Amino acid sequence: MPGLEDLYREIILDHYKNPRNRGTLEPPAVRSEGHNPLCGDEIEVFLIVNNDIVEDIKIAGQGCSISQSSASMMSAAVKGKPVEQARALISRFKHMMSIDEEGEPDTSTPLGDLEALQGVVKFPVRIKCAVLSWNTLSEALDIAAE
Amino acid sequence: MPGLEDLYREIILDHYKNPRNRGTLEPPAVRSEGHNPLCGDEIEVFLIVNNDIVEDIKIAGQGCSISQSSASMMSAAVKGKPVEQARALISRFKHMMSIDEEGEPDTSTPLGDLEALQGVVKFPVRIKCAVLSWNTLSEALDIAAE
Amino acid sequence: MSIDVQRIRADFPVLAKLINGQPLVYLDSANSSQKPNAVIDAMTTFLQHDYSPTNRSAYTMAAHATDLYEGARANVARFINAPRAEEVVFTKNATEALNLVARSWGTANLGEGDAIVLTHMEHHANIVPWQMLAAEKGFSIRWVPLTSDGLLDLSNINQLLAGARAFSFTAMSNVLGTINPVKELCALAHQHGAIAIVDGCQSVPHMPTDVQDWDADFVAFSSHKMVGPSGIGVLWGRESLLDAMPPFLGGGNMISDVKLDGFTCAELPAKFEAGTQPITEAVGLSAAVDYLSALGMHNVRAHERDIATYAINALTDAFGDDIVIHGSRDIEKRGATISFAYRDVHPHDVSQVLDQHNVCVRAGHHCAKPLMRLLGANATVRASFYLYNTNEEVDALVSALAEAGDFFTL
Amino acid sequence: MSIDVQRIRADFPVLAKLINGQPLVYLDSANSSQKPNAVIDAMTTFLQHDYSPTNRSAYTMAAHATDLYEGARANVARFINAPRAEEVVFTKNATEALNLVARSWGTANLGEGDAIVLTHMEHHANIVPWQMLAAEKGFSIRWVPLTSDGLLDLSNINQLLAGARAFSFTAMSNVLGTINPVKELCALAHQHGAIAIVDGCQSVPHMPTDVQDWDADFVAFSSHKMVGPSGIGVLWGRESLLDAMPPFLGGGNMISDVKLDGFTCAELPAKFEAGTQPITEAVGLSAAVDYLSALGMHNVRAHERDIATYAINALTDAFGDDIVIHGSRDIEKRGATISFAYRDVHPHDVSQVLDQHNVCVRAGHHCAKPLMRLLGANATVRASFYLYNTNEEVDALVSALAEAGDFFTL
Ligand SMILES: Cc1ncc(COP(=O)(O)O)c(C=O)c1O
Ligand SMILES: Cc1ncc(COP(=O)(O)O)c(C=O)c1O
Repeated sequence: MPGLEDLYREIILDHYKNPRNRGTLEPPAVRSEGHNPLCGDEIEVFLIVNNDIVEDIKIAGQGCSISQSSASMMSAAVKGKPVEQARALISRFKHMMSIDEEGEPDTSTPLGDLEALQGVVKFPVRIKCAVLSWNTLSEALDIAAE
Repeated sequence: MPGLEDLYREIILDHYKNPRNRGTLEPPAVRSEGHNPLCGDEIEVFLIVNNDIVEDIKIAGQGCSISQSSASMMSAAVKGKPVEQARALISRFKHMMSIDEEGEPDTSTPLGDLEALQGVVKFPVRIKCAVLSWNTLSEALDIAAE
Repeated sequence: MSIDVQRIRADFPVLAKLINGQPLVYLDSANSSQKPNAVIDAMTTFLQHDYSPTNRSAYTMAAHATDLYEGARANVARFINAPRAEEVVFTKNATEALNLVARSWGTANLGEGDAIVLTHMEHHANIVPWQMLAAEKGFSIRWVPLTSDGLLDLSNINQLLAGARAFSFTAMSNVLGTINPVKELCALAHQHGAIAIVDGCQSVPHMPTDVQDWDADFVAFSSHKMVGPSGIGVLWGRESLLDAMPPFLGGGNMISDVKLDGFTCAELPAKFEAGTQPITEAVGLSAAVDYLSALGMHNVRAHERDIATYAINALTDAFGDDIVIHGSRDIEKRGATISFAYRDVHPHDVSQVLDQHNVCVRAGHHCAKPLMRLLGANATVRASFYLYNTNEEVDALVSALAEAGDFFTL
Repeated sequence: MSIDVQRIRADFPVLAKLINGQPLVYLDSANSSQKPNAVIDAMTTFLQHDYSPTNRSAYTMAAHATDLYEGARANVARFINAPRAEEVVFTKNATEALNLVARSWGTANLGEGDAIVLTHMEHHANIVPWQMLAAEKGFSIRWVPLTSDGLLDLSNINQLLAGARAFSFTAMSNVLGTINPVKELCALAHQHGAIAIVDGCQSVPHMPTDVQDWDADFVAFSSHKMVGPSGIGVLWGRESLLDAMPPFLGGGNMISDVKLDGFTCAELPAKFEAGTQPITEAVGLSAAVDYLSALGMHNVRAHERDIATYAINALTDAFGDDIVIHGSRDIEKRGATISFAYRDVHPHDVSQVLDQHNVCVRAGHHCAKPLMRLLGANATVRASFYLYNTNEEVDALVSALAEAGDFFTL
């Protein structure tokens, strides 16, 4: 049985306690919302996309250490990056979480801190926590593209 | 295990092959209809009640030897009898079939041939067959009393 | 290649049962099948060691039970070649599955002036839900008639389907044994812009199923007829249709959020699985699917083709004109479910005499009263054979039937 | 008199399970309970020797299975003191039972301008079916609020019930453990001409039930929470109401006759039992009822009163202000289901640490999101105790919690 240290790496607890990009944005920022029906976690992603660049991102909502730290790391990773790169990262992250995405992941964008979430795969129940914010970001990007 | 002879007494087979009071009656005779959802048996009872006497009764429908012979014996037993006596017989017959009827049966009306159906009790699945026409008669008496 | 029936029989503990020293002859599998040790043991082991609620709690045992439950879904999807596991919805039985389609798809898609098409050989489960909805919504029901040998009479099918929204039909008759041309019927439905709903209750247990090859829109079937446990059934549906449908039952698990003024639905398949699911039953169904897959459904069908042939010949040889076997004699067009009338002995009486010899058949209307009316009977005797039945059991049926004949012509 | 927990534990094979050499501490029974050998064996034996369809075929084995199935019904009726066995309808779970009432009674009795009353502590199963129907029919839903200690706030109950057609409430909260005054609530409903619908999911497994003493109109509960199998639930209803209701699901068994132009319903209880029923599950439920009856439900309640007291004290002693236990501290007003917040550690993280010690609790919204919003949380940790839980298991919970505290404040 994998131990708690495999799941709760220090960097994860750091992002949990000191979440990056926490807050909300006013329109014209787009907003999308995700739920984890299993544990009740809720996440809101606010996004400003300009010229295909993620100009700003804010995260609101409540959740467990895994969902919150994942969201925090995600926000740090995509902020200021081209939309295309953000999408590639979503796909890469889901691959890391063993979630069926077709094809091979685009590894051109480094995972950085996100690597620490790799241990989540050993705790299948928590994968949904880790992925929640990423699905919500994906939706927000769709809305922004409309 | 009880044998077939316990169920299919000769008198039963006789009534099955030579059913009494077979046919239909035109209004003002009342009519009621019963189904055995288990086996698909259908029975129709036609009834003329005058001055609280069952003046005439006819039986139509299709069914197995038990339901048909029971109907035939029933028709013979109640024809020409006071309604009250018919009702007492219904109650007595149901008692014989081990069907919960409150109180003690009124044994003033003799069962006659109907006694032969006693063996049905050992074949619980067939009780519904035996009782079908009696429930239908009971309904017809209710309609006639309206 | 055929299957080794004696080995199969050893897998089914009930078949070793002796009643008054005589073996059980179970010929009622179209009603509900018996269960092999593989299924019973899977359920027992789960209950003894691994039982836990699914899709709710997060501890390891709950995660494991969830994996088994979702694994059952994936296994069923594979068994019927569904494109996606999420399209497989667990219900309590096929009846609930058909009610779900009627109520949920029907409410959203059927109204006054609309029509749907059923057939004269449908089971009540594929009639009554539509009648209930029709009484509310005012659409009409059209009926595909039958030929004299118990096949669908498709001579007017284009007229019947013209303007219809749905065509719902059984893949195999539970009374006549008729195997319908499902793929062709789905194509006909689609040509007329109708969706195709397949009642797979009698076909899925007895032959290979490929919902994609059929190009069906919905397929319903029950675990208990395919060597699986009672208490669980399956609705497979095309994702785009399921996604667009309103929910059916409301409660836990099927929601994404609930507020005082309303709720939002969960994604598929949770959307259609309200409340605590038949967890142990899903584990058992998964074992049943494994059991059948290991045998190979082509082999099951081959065995049933053989035994149906043997049975029809044996009954005809023994009783000639005294027996009327309903439905088709063409073995390619029928399964091993054989309904018949025997002299003028009432089916219930036939079944009673057979029961004295532990020969278990069903006597009745088989939940297909409209078909019964067509046959001009209010009941038939039905002997239905499955993968564990033998020619010797056919012989037992024949000799018990002979006794019934003797008895009722004293 | 209390019950002998060690003897009871020996009846539940899963409780002997060791994970990494450590015992399982199962504190999730409010979600779903474990099963004793008596239940597992009853099901296994039935599947090995006696399985047969019920209420359809007429051979001896089918008659025997029917007797067992109908015997289960009578047994359940006795367990809740129902006046008549026919008033007990088997469903797939409590959720279906509540949907049945909402859809069938509700469709016939609720329309524009009508109102029903629910409470803020309801499970989604007693909210969503009403919201679905309300969206169709246009009636309104009124809500009984809660006091700060998690009891129903009845100060405005007469206003809320004025003109209402139904009052549907849980007998015990699955989050707070609150035991509601069911008898009083039924009387209040009746005073206002409303029917009283009781969600008995959390009370029936844990204390004596007397539907006649309650004077309720409907009571719903699930087998899987009362040491019985998954895949079966119960709706008890007053005969006069059930009789007057339209059917719910359509299909086999629930009909008296079916013609092309319509159908007629069967009598109770068949009218509400469409299709092949959870037969093996009914046999298991019956064994569960026997098991609980032999222990005595008063004794079960007494044991849970004791363990809840011990647990609340132990948690408070160990963690003081670091733990917030939701709901009432009055042991006469609560069961052994204990939801809490622990420091600022998220429930999901708490549950993860507990899981490392095989302590199984539920972390989440417990299918009661409206209540969660009142509590100002999107999740709680819930430890729920049952007849097989011990004080030592409470101690295991406490020490695992302490570790969670350490871990998250490195
Ligand atoms: C109070 C309450 N009502 C209803 C339900 C629903 O029961 P089931 O999921 O068995 O349908 C539950 C349990 O989940 C419950 O605790
Ligand atoms: C053709 C057909 N459809 C539907 C059903 C209903 O299945 P269930 O009773 O398992 O819901 C049956 C079996 O009874 C059947 O044979």
